[in-house]
Amino acid sequence: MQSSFQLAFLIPLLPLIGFLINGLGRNQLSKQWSGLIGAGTIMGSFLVSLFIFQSVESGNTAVVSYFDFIRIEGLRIPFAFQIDALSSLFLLIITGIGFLIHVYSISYMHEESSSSFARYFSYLNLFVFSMLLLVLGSNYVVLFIGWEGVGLCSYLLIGFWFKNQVYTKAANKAFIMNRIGDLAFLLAIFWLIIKTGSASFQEVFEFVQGNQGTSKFTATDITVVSLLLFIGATGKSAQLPLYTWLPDAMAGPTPVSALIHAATMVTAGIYMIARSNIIYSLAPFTLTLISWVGLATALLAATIALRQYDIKKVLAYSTVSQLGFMFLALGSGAYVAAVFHVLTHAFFKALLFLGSGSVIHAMGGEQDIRKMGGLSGKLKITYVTFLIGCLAIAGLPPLSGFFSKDAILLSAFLHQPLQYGIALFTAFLTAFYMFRLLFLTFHGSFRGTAEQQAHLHESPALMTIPLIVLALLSVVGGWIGIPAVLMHEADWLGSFLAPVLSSSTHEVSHATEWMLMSLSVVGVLLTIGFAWFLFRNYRERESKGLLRFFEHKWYVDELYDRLIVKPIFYLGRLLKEWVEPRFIDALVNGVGKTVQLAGRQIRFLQSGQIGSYVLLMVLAMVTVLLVQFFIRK
Amino acid sequence: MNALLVSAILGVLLMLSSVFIKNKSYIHTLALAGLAGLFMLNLAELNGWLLFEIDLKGMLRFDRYALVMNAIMLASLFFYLLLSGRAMEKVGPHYADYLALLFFICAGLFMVTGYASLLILFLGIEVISIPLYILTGSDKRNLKSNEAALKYFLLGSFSTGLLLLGIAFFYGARGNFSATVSVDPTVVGSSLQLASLLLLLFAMSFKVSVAPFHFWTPDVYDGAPTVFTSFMATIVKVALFAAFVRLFEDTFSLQFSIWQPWVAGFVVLTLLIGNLTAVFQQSVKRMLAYSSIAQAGFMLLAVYAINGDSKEGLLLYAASYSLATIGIFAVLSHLQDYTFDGFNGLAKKQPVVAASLAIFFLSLAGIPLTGGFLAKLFMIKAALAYQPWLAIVAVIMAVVSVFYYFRVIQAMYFRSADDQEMMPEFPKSFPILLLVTALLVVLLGIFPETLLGLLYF
Amino acid sequence: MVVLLLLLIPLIGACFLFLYKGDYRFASNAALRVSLASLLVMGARLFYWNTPEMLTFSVPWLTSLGSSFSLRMDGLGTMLSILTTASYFLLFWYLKDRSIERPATFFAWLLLAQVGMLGVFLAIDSLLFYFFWELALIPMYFLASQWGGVRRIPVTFKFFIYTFLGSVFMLIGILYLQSKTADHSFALESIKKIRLSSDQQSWLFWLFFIAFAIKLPVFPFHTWQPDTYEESPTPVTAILSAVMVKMGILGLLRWLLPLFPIASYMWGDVVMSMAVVGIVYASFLAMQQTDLKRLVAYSSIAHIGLMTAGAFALNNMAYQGLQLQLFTHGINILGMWILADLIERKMGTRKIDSLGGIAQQSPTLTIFFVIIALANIALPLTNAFVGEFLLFNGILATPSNYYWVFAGVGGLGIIFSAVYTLKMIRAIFYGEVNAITQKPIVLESHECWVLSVIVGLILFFGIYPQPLLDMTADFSKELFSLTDITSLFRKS
Amino acid sequence: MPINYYLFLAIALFSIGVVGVLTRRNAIIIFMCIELMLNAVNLLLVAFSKMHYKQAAAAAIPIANPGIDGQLFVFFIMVVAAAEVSVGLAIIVMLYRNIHSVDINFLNRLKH
Repeated sequence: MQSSFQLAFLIPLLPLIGFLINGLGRNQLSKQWSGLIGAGTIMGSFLVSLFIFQSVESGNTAVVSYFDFIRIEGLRIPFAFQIDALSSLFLLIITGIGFLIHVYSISYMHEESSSSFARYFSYLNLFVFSMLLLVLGSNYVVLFIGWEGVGLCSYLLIGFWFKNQVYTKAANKAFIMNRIGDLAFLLAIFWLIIKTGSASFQEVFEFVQGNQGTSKFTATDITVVSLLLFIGATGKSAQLPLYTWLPDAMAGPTPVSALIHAATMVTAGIYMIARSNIIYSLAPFTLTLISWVGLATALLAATIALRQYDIKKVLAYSTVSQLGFMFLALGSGAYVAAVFHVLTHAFFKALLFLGSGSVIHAMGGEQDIRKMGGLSGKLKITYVTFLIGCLAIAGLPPLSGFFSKDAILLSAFLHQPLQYGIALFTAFLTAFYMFRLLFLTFHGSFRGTAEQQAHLHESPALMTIPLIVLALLSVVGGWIGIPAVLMHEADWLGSFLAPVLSSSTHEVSHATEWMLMSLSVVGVLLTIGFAWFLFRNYRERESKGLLRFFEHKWYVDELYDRLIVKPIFYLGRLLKEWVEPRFIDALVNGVGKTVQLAGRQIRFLQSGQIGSYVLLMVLAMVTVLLVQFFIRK
Repeated sequence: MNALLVSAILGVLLMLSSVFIKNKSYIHTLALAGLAGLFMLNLAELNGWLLFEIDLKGMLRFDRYALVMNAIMLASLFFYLLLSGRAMEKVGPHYADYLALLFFICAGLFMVTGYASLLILFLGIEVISIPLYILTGSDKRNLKSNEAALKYFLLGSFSTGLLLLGIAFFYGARGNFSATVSVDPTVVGSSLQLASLLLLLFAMSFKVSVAPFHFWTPDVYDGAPTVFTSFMATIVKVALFAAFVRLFEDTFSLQFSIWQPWVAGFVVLTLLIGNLTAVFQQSVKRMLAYSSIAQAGFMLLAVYAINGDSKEGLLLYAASYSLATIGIFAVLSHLQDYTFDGFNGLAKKQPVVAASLAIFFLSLAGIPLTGGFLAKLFMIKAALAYQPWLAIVAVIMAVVSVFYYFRVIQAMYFRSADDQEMMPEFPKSFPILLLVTALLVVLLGIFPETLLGLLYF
Repeated sequence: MVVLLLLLIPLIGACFLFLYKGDYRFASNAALRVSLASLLVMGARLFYWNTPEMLTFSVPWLTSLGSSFSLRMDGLGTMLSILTTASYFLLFWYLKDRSIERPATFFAWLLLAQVGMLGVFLAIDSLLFYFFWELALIPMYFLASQWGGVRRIPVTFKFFIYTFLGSVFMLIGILYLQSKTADHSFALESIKKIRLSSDQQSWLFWLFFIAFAIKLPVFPFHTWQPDTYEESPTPVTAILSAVMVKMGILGLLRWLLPLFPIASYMWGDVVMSMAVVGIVYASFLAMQQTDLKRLVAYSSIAHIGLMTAGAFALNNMAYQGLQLQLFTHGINILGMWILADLIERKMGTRKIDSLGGIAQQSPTLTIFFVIIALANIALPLTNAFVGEFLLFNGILATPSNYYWVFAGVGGLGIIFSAVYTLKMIRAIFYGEVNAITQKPIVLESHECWVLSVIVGLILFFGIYPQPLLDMTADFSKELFSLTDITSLFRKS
Repeated sequence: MPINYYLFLAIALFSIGVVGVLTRRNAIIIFMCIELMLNAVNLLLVAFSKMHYKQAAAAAIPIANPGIDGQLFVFFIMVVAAAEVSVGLAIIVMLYRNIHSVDINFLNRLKH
């Protein structure tokens, strides 16, 4: 085993240590120290990840096993790490972007009291720890541990400002919706364990490939498992029908939204499905379902994003929409494309969120873009980086977004032209709402209050440097996966991931490919122009008709409330008010009551009259004698 | 045999003693000494040492079982006198005479436990009943006592009539009064046999207050002076049960199939009526009367299933039930208020008394680690050998009994007394004696072998 | 020998405290020492005294009945004994220097209950088992009825009657079995030798199951439980739900399943349906509760439902998970009750609506509460996770035809538990402070220690549960060999 | 004369006694009826004793004075009955002192 792999345990361990120090010493540590520890530990694991990455790139993979987490008769689940292309890639994303966001947070959160400052960083470190566990785990159980861990941290960080019950409500919502998915995920794991007798990726996949279609692992099993896993993914990665928690999750601090709800955690679902690609490539039905769900989510979220006014909400819905794209890719069997988009999306979406954070910071907590405008003058760096981010997400060459999105669109085209059409349309929508956001925020005239205007200022270096770095990444990040049609042998990512991800290689003529690219590029440019025309200088307008429908997020939250939340509540009340006291408990008490009632009645046999006593006795005797002599004879 | 004669003599002595000895405590001590002596003599006989050599002419048969039963009764009687002997003084002026009557009754008890001829059974029952009529009515000014006495007397002699008719038929069918197994199976099936069997069944059921012949019990127990109720409800009852068992074990063993269903029916009826009626009572004394009926239902299981278990069980039952009930009545006789509220807050004022009472009631309810539990266990085990459903009815009724027994425990421990001056005053030694009795009950529940060991060694 | 010590130490302690009425400080310290002693004995058993003759004890007793005073500590017994001794020690430590009226008697009753429960866990003679079963009940009844809340008398009486009713049915079953044994003995070994027809097994099964179901309690026999938990003084509630309910599970594992495997399979679907319905039902009610203690009580019913379902999954995974869960659930729920008691004592109310914002005033308490609550909903890396993981896994692998229904419906519990737990945390700790939650809750050092120990246990066994799993491996294997349906039907 | 006649006569007497107990209200009369029951039994016993004597004589069974025990029993019954009378009358008198009546219908302080 590669020597550098011995260090693998450091990657999650360092953030854990950071968590412990910050968590336990939160009352002693000064802000500098806790910030330093928080960011430093992540830096450390980033460096280790780099080591490991380059040794993976030189072709080494390994499963590093530490101890037996569960060992019973017939089941052994080791606590082991799997180090291969996929996990090492994610390691880099998580630790790298994580580090930048930690740095950013140091300045962003500086108004907090030192103890809650430390609390913030301890949560953040804990999150990174769990996320690393998630991607490092060599079996579904360890993956699930990280899976739930990130859910917990997201819960804690969304509700970070716990005085505000709206935030804590959003936190609960996020955790519970994730739990719904987790249940499906767990059931999938159980199913696999029962069928294959193991939970580790290698053994499971070998077993599945070996016995697929046989009685040991029937087609039904494959469908069930793949479906359950997918449901699990929809919870974590905010797909239909479980996406509504993500926009609410914006209640957390903006860096958190950047790290957890854009760059890393929400992509866990994609990671998990990509991990299980061997199972999925055997489940065509599920794949189709995934592609459609992804597409639907992308479209839905995009339409909603059109009419949002909270800068973070727009980004949140765009995140949902981009995740939809990734699932579309997965569904079309283009796992590499999906992972590619995860990578690029991580760059530019983190960038956008941090940019918005910088804006909010400048506006003194204001998030409504209707109150902004014309900030480009004051916030130069933010503006430029934000613009890059927008271009990247809109998918203009040669920025990163272009390549990944193009790959997805291509795969969709090959898989199902209709999906391609919708996806393309959605891409245009993306460009539209992103530039709407850009124009409303940075162009036109300032619409906020006077003291906000006075307060406007560019954020300090600790915040702008991460922006710049991310902007660079968003520009160049796509060049690791340049399709063959543009440049030969340039698809480094595809070849790097090839051992892990089964790539569907069906050839398409260069002509078509050119056509598709140009189509999307031209479309995007036109959309941007349209947006410019519309929002160059913005005037408040009452939205009506379909737009109104979009503005209210398709009333999905209300729908869920009617269909699920309320019924559960009323059923619970019914049980509490009626079934429990009036039925079950009444039955129990009824027995006791009956006994007492019987006592009350039988008592009257004892009339106190000798005559009646004798009479009863004689009657009894006569009956017995008669029965004995004339019946029982 | 020793005990029988000596107790009669002691009775006469005590009757005379009232002439010479004026100090009641001396008489009490004398009675206690007498009892101790009787106990010793009984044990001596158990070890085969007899005071007089008399040819019993097959009228009496003091086998081990009878002697052990006697020992139990004597022990219970001893504790009875210890605990509530002095309480008798409150009943009336004729203290020595009450004690004398007790000793006469003792003689009767030994006759019914050891009879080998129905003549002795009859005499024994009468020797028990007639003094009991007197004791029941001994509180002359108290109308309840009078009423109880008359009811007891009329109904009692009525049942005596039944008993005698049964014996007469028996004589007609068998030509003798011997209570041993019938050697001649031909006569077994005859109508006379049947009639005598049933009539004796009725009469005995009446004496041990088994439903539907139980009607006298609540009224008499309620009306009689509490001290004597305690005696009637415990020692007398277990003695008569011993007689009952012997009658159906030996005399009518061949008609087993005939009487067993009837006994089963009586068991169920008794358990139901006894327990259910007790649930609703307001006076603890009357509740105990009904509970004694309920317990009789359990003891009747010993008659129902005549086998080793049931006979041992009856011994355990006799001991634990008598001791517990005697203890409870002893406390009760010191209380002014016989309702459940009379016990309120006793635990705070008299922790030892309350603890002992709690043990007694737990034993009656059949909670493990008390004699009562093992006794019930034996009975249920015996019944299970024949009829599972009978056992199930029995245990369900045992649960019902918790309803009323625990009302006292709740009153003592969980409620507080509304007025303190209602609280009873006990003599100095009383709590200790009570505790000893309670410990005996517990010991019976933990090491029953010590008692059952007497049966066979 | 160890087993005898385990029973004797608390017994002596109880008698001593009954007789010697000391003041509070004395009584609590004495009780603490006693519980520490038995905990030490338990520790010694784990590391040194683990020879067979150490772990068994048998003297003739009630020989005329065919019974004997015989105890044996197998894996399951060890697990539960550790739980009992540990819970008692932690509880008494927590109760240090707190004023209760008539403290000596209070602790004496608690210790007596400990004797009863340990006896139940260790007895291998059915009659002895029944003895201890009742012995454990009586002290609880007295504790709850004397130190309890306003409605204590009727509520606890119902609890007593209900449980007693169940146990007498079991007594009939025991007696019947004894009469069927070759050597007319109550010993578990000779009872195991009986060959029972499936009909006999069926009705014996119900005689026993009713007793255990009421004790656990399993839906729909649960109605005594919330009232009792609410009315009892919280320390007693803690013992009731941390240790006493385990008597029911033990009954299932040591008596019911091995003695009547075929009936357990035949009625498995019925029982499992009751259990999983109970999970959902209790969760629904828990969501509706406004009283902290009632909420925890219902959540505990849900957990118990899961364990019961696991017991009837009839496979090794479920057995292992269940026995692990016995310990972890005990520790977690103990923590929950201690926290509930803290909050009630310091804030003067249990109504979660009237609380709120505690997190600002007393972060330490909040951290403890959140960790223990999350352990209660079986978050990974807390001790409950592995147990529930294996339990659900086993339930999905149960030989019934409806395995997926049971797993699915039971799984809803995972979601609902999150719902009501987070609801509770949010209502109690988050939001702005109000008049009641003004003053911060300062934890005294020993309270802090107790909670830290609990949290430590939660995390340690959440990360490394293997020791506990190994402890019960043999027992589970044996149990599985006795209840393995496929082999059973091959035999008969 | 066959034994049955005595048998039926005795049973008739006994039943009359029972019916008397059932129907009458006066304590003393009830007591008399009970005495009637006892005497019916006496008659029966004597008759049986005679019968057994005859049978023994016919079968020439060598028992010392057969059937005598039945007659002895009768004497015992008489003695006991006398004792009962004394006690019973005493009780009735005591009652009469207190409530100036011997009607059992007034005796229902103790009930339920």
